[in-house]
Amino acid sequence: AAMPVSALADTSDKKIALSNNYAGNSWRQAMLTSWDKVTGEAVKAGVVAAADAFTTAENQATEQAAQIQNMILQGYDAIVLNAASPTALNGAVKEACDAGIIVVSFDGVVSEPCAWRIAVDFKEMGRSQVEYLSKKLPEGGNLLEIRGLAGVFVDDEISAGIHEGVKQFPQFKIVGSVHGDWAQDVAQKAVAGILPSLPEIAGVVTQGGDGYGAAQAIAAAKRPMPVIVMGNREDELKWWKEQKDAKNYETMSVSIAPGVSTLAFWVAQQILDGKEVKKDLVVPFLRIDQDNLEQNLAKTQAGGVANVEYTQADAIKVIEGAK
Amino acid sequence: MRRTVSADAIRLAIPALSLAILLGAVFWLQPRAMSYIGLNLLFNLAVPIALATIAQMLIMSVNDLDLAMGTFVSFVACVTATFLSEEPFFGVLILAGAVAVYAMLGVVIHLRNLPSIVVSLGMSFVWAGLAVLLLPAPGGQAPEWVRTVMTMKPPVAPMAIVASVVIAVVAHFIVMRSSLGVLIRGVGGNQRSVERAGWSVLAARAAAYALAGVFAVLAGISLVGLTTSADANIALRYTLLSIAGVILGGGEFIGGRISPIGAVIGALTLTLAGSFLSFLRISPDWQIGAQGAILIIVLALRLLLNRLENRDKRR
Amino acid sequence: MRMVDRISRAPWIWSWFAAFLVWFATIMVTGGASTLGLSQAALTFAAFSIIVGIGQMFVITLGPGNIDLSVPATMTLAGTVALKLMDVDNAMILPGLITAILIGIAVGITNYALIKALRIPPIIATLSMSFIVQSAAIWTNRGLRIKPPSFLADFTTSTTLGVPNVSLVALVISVIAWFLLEKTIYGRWISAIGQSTPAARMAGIPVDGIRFITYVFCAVLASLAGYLLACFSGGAALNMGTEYLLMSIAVVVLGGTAVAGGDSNVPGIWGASLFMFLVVSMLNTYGLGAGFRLIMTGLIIISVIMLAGGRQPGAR
Amino acid sequence: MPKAIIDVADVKVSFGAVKALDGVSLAIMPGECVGLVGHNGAGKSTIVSVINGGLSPHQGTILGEGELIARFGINAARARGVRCVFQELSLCPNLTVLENTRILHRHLGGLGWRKRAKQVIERSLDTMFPGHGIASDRIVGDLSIAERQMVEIAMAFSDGGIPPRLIILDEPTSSLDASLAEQMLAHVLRFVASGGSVILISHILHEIITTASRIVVMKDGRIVAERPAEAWTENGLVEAMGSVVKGEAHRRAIRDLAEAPVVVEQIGHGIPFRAKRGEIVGLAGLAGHGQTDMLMKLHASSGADWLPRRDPAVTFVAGDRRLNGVFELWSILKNFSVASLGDLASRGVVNADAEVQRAGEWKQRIEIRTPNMANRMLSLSGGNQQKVLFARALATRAPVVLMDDPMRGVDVGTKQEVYEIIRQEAAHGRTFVWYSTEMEEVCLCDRVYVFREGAIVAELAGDAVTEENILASSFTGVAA
Ligand SMILES: Nc1ncnc2c1ncn2[C@@H]1O[C@H](COP(=O)(O)OP(=O)(O)OP(=O)(O)O)[C@@H](O)[C@H]1O
Ligand SMILES: Nc1ncnc2c1ncn2[C@@H]1O[C@H](COP(=O)(O)OP(=O)(O)OP(=O)(O)O)[C@@H](O)[C@H]1O
Ligand SMILES: [Mg+2]
Ligand SMILES: [Mg+2]
Repeated sequence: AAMPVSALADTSDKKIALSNNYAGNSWRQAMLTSWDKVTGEAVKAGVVAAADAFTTAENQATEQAAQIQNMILQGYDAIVLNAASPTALNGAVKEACDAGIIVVSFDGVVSEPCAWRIAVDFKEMGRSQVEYLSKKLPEGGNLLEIRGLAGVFVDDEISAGIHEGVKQFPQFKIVGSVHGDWAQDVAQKAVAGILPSLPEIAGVVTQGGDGYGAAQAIAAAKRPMPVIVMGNREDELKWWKEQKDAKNYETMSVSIAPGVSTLAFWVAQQILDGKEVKKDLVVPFLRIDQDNLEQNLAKTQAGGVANVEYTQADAIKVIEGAK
Repeated sequence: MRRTVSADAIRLAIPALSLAILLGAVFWLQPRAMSYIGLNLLFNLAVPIALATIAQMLIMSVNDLDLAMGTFVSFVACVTATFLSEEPFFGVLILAGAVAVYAMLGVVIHLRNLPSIVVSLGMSFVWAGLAVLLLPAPGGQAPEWVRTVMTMKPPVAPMAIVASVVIAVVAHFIVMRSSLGVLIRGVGGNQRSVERAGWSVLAARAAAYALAGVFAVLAGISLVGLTTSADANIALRYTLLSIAGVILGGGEFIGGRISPIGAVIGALTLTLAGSFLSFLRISPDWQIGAQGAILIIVLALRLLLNRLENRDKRR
Repeated sequence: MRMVDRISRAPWIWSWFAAFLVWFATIMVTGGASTLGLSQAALTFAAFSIIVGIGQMFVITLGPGNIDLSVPATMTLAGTVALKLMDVDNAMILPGLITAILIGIAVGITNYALIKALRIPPIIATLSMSFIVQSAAIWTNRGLRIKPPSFLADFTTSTTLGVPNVSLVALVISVIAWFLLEKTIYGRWISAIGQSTPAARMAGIPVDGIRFITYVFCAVLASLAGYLLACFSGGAALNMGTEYLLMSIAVVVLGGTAVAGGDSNVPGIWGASLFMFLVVSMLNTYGLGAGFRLIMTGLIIISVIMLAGGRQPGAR
Repeated sequence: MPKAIIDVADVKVSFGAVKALDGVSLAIMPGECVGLVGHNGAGKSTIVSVINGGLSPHQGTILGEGELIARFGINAARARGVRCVFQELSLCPNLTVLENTRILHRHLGGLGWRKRAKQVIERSLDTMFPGHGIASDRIVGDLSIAERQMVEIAMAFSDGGIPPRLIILDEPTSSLDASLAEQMLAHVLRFVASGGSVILISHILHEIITTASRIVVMKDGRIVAERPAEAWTENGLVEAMGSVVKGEAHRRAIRDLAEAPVVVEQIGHGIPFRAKRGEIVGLAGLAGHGQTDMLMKLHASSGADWLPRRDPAVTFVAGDRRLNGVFELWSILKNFSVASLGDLASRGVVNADAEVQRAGEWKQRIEIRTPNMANRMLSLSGGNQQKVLFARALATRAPVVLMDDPMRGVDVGTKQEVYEIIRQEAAHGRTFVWYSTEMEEVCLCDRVYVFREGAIVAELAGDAVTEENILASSFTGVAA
């Protein structure tokens, strides 16, 4: 990788930790793999001294708070954080900041002002789904909404965005809403349960990781296939490709790229390097459309998630862009 | 007078020993932990767990089990971060009501002779639902006074240690020294003999449940004091942690054999085990598994305890 | 009249009654148009709870304190490893199945080893074990979703004469379980152990052997359910077992099996599994939010146990 | 004339069809010790429960100091100074001695109760059992049976606010050795002399005669005789109780088993245990001195915990049937067949017809009184439950039968039948190891081991098996 030599001297003795709260799905696994790959090279190249990843046993804010406190003790210079809760870690994050540690949160960001945030506009992600559908189905129709895990921030945000979209495009009506917990099988079960009592569905708005489950349930019920917005998982893309080839099925797919962990890594490195960085950065979500489906599918690991990994240069671009 | 080491002392010695060994290992791996701030960081999240463990221990002392502990603490956390900080009066009222519900569960379980496992399983859904209604998305704000208490910096020892000691002493006093505690443990040990002495077992069980409710409420409040805000899923794992804590501390599922000091030590041990693992830098794949392994190892020490105790008895 | 009396005292009747009520309330929303679709969906998804529930029931029958919390992790490990091994190849279906079952056997053996040799209470032993198994699943599979072989995918998602195939599998397993419990020595023995372990020992029952077999049986059923579920939902996921932890316990208890042990009930598991699926569907259909849905579920569980339970003295 | 502390008149209590008390009237005067004797199940414990308020009679009145007490219950009784030492242990094993004292004395509460409880119990222990060596902060579960019984008795006599006035002792000496029993009885006499009252229940008749001032004999829920103690002899009591005259009639002929092979053996400290083929070996001694442990050990050493055995080596008849005998949720049929399922099944599948048939045969043979073997086990009376357990064991093919005081609650007629069955089976080569608390049964054995403090201290055979010899060795540990 091409790296500006100036950075080498400044951060080569710095240690960065990744605090992750969940490893139980393909997205998180891709995130960890990307981290491993990119930071491994960076450590080898001497950009930073260490970049260790930590995962808690259970998806719980309390456990992650303890993990962050341990990182403080371990003397890391920066903590890159995918948070279980936007607020419940604030106590621990504040302690880290007070200890002089740089905290960069991404994906699941934290609201503590001392931390940096690399956020995805989840609301916009929800709204854009309805916008896409309004172009695809100008006359509108009934929508089925699949939500994530109740009581979690991301779920609430995307759902709010979707409802905003429906307000903007009143030709759509949400006739059913189920919680799929971002899991294929849970979504499949929930959709199968509500489907029999729903009228004809024109579109399914989702949160990622649940599109294929919905498609399975709808196919099993022998219903006409609505436009299901996908979430960048390989199985979703593959299914879409099959449908596209067979029946010219059209849809779009949107999600946050797991490789954003590597962007957060580089941002942390830049901050350690002394760069002036704004507290709030935004990364675009990764969107796949009808025309670039094949291209993205080819790049995606079987059973994985469509991904983008970032370089130091990308990070600098994002930082500069925010100024 | 032939008095050897009492069974109670041995019961307490093993948990204390395993905590000491673990602490030694942590200090060795991470000398920085050996400081005022270090100890606080290691242990402050153990405070709510210790309180929840005491609550679970009270339920276990009357031969019952509470599978709703985690969701209840989450619910309390949500109440604390919303009502208690905005409308303290209503907040206190809701929490008092929650404690009353706990007492009532004790009454219902006793009167209808229901299995506590199932009733609490049902209640876990109810508390979770209420928590989601209160906080559909994470948020809320810890009341200022709670935050102040939890981040206090007392002289000599950090807050986490002071709080753990206070919890252990208070719980020891209530459960092991007070008349009520004796009565509750008596119900666990031999319900009939308590009845025959003219006590109301119903009242004793209700009291045990209510006390458990109080400790669980304190767990929720102190948790929010540390995290500053709450969410509906914040303490789900407290259910199993609290059971494991009681067992680690030398308690037993039936027979009213419990130890509050042991339970607090158990909670500290569990928390420390997590830190120990993260200092070991195990590969992320196996970090979860290592938690299981360490639980097994510490519990296997109990086998040793039982052997010692039996030898002592047979003597 | 006596017939009615006897049926109303059968412990499984409450779960069937509740399932029927909820089913009826749900189809009424569409004026009955959704009857077939809902019934098929219910049978399909209940099948998985039934399979894991039966395993859990055998363990719970062993008496107070016996429970297997490693069910979800076992499902996940069996599903992920089997699908990875089969790698979309129809010829590998049998080896995949055998691997899944071997995983179940290994988990069951380790569970009981912890319980017996280290005297760890089952609830903690199986919990610790589940962490280790979950780690193994992460390590082997790294979260990749590999598709099932096409034959299995078709088999698990299609119906025979309108009845979902997975529910037929569950039916076969239920019949076997019922036969084991009602007709064989093994069934008598686990019931005896559950009622009083000391008495069972003194009656010459090989208590340890039977408990061991039962834990293995439960883990094998969990791994089988994991295998089927992974094929059904188009790939194994690391979190696919999660919801079967509480589910497996809830269906057993709601189905009328005594928590205090010794008394198990196969038909009740069917009623309870259908009920657990249908209640979520009903509340979804009526558009209730997650909060109310959870509260209702909890209250319904407590009501059922109040109606059906409280008969046995000394039940815990 | 002083008024009676408690006066129950015409009390009736029945449990289902069993008339436990059928019109009993009993008045306890201050300063007297009433001895209460009667056969098993005569209703002694039941009248005790009525007097201490634990059981409200279905009919009859209860007077205290001559006044009718309308709502008599545990607390009313305790307020009058009525205390009870129960037949079975009723302390909380997980609590210390002084915490148990706290439970017993409701009025001991308030700050510093520990100190007061300690004083109360230690004063009482010191007076009754000087040199007892029981620290009041020890956990009851860690005490030996004798120590527990001492604690329980001392607790009953202790004064924790309400002075004791009437103390009921239900078989208090069953686990005490002779000197402790003497200490206790001496204290009873002192207590009575100082104006207190005692009801003493015991099966050891000389205790009753020497300690009581008045003796009441119960039989089948009624009082059948009542006289001052001086007017009774042991034989007179036995006759009044209606027990069958025991004697050589039941004695089995002495057989020569020297040639028979040894089938079970257990070597511990003390005399080694051996039983030969076809032998009936008795385990005697005071209750709780290791007889049941020995049976458990014998069972465990030849039991199969992991793999089912085709041919069971031993089988077991429980005495404590609630703990290790009965399967409560099951029918009589299933309870009967559980130990012999191997013989009733082919390839693991139970043959229902064979099971029903076998059960029918045993129902006839041992006269289990039930209309239908499919009824629940708990619908049987205790004695009939015990018969089912007998049938369960005898129906197996095991060559050795271990019996843990199995005749508890079995009526006299059935006992004789069971004795006969045992004799027959022994003649056919079965070995019986029989722990019994009833002397009559011990005397039926070919050979008897006497236990004391967990070890065998004496072995008696043939004519040496007599009540005096057994009693002598169980207290002194020397073979006669
Ligand atoms: N709770 C009960 N339920 C049913 N029957 C009972 C109950 N309690 C006592 N009985 C019956 O009442 C009768 C009297 O019992 P009780 O315990 O008073 O006898 P006892 O004279 O104390 O005998 P022992 O000498 O064996 O102690 C017995 O037939 C017994 O089975
Ligand atoms: N039907 C029953 N329900 C509950 N407890 C019972 C029942 N029958 C007996 N018991 C309990 O068992 C104890 C001992 O009973 P016991 O052996 O004296 O039976 P029993 O009535 O004397 O038998 P039998 O009438 O055959 O002589 C009783 O004190 C009582 O507590
Ligand atoms: Mg009695
Ligand atoms: Mg009797």
